[in-house]
Amino acid sequence: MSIDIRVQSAAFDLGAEVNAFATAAQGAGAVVSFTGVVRDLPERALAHMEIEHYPGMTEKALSQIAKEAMERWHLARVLIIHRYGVLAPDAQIMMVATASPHRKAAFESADFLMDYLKSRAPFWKKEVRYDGRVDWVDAKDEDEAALAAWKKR
Amino acid sequence: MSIDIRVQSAAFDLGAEVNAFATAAQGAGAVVSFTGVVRDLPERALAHMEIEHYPGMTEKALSQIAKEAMERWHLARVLIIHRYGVLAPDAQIMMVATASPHRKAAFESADFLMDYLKSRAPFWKKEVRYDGRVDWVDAKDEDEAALAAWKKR
Amino acid sequence: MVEVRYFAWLRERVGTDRETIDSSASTVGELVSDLRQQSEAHDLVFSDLSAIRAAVDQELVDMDHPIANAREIAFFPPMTGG
Amino acid sequence: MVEVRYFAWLRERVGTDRETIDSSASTVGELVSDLRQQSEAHDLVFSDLSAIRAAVDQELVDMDHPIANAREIAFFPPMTGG
Repeated sequence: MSIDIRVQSAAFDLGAEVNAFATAAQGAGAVVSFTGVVRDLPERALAHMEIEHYPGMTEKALSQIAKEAMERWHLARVLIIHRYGVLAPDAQIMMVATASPHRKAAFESADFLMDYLKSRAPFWKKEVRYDGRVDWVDAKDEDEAALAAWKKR
Repeated sequence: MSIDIRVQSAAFDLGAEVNAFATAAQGAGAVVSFTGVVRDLPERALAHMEIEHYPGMTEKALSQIAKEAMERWHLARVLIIHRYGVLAPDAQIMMVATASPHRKAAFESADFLMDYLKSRAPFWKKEVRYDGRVDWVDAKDEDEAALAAWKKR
Repeated sequence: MVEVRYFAWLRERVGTDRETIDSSASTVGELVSDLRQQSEAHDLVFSDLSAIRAAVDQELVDMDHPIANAREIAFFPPMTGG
Repeated sequence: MVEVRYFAWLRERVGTDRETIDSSASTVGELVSDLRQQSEAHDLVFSDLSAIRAAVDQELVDMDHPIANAREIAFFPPMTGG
């Protein structure tokens, strides 16, 4: 299948995934990948991040987002990997990859997938600090705005 | 140095490069990569592609493009690898990678690097077919248009 | 009977990740009104609906969405994936 | 004396990748006029300047760019990298 969705607690090997994706997408010409990494807080205060998700709905939402991208652009292949559970600073949280005959389609669709999954896939991030403070990460207005921009196009 | 430019005839290992780049860019949060692959011609007619370049000027042009991206966006790191010489169908021609604290900056700057190097880095592609026909690849009007769009922003 | 699920800070503040409640609500919004009667914690959690998202059978929906024969209704804050 | 370099189909049609010519041209455009006198192949190659790009000392320039003390002037078609 040309859509590959994985929701997992385990780490993934970004390089191995990108290589496998590019190989599977042969003939596509343009391959774009995006990777999101856990950023530390100021003064190295972050002990870890916890990502909660909604099993079942997560996979459905990511599949819908990927299908929408494939309808909207001429794509050979889409990959989304998203982790949940406890993640340390610098851990890779997620990745998307797109392959297309056209570079603009590969870029735009990867950007689109990110905007959609940020605000429409059921994941919630919590920051746990060394000092014991715990904060749920707030959704950003700019993320909703980015999403709205795709609807206008 | 946070700008890494390589012009080479040898193949590169995309996955290993993406992994090394993401590791070196730790703290950046968002990593985008683009890879360009040699596409076959209809009816599997392409024997190989030949890429000619202008040694010296190529490295200068790519460095300038990377510096411009770093001035324009908040980037932690930029990588450009571009091959020259004989490349078979499905071979990876080049890659760019960008790392930023912000995902939009990582996407836009990678897109920008591609648009600039397509039309401003001294590479020329030639298609050699199995039937002996040889064609220099024509520059596309859309590539110049994509470049002009960045100047307007 | 309706199966209700909570995620993230809603789960923490309601104090459970799921509960089954007796409700004849016909929309998500009506169900919210019923839920607010359950406890002070429930009432507080649902006091600002702009901070709450709902899913019916794992599809994101608006508050006026019918719940008809839904198997599972979930409430959670705006998502923060990626 | 000016060192001139050619790339891609310009190189193939001129028949060499570099040559040194005696020219007192003060701009790239004037140098092109001198080059067109060199041979029929040269004349043909430079007949449509819209299809030609120029670099002076490895910097992309316009046809009216001065060549002053340039070490190397290159001509080539629009680039097709990436």
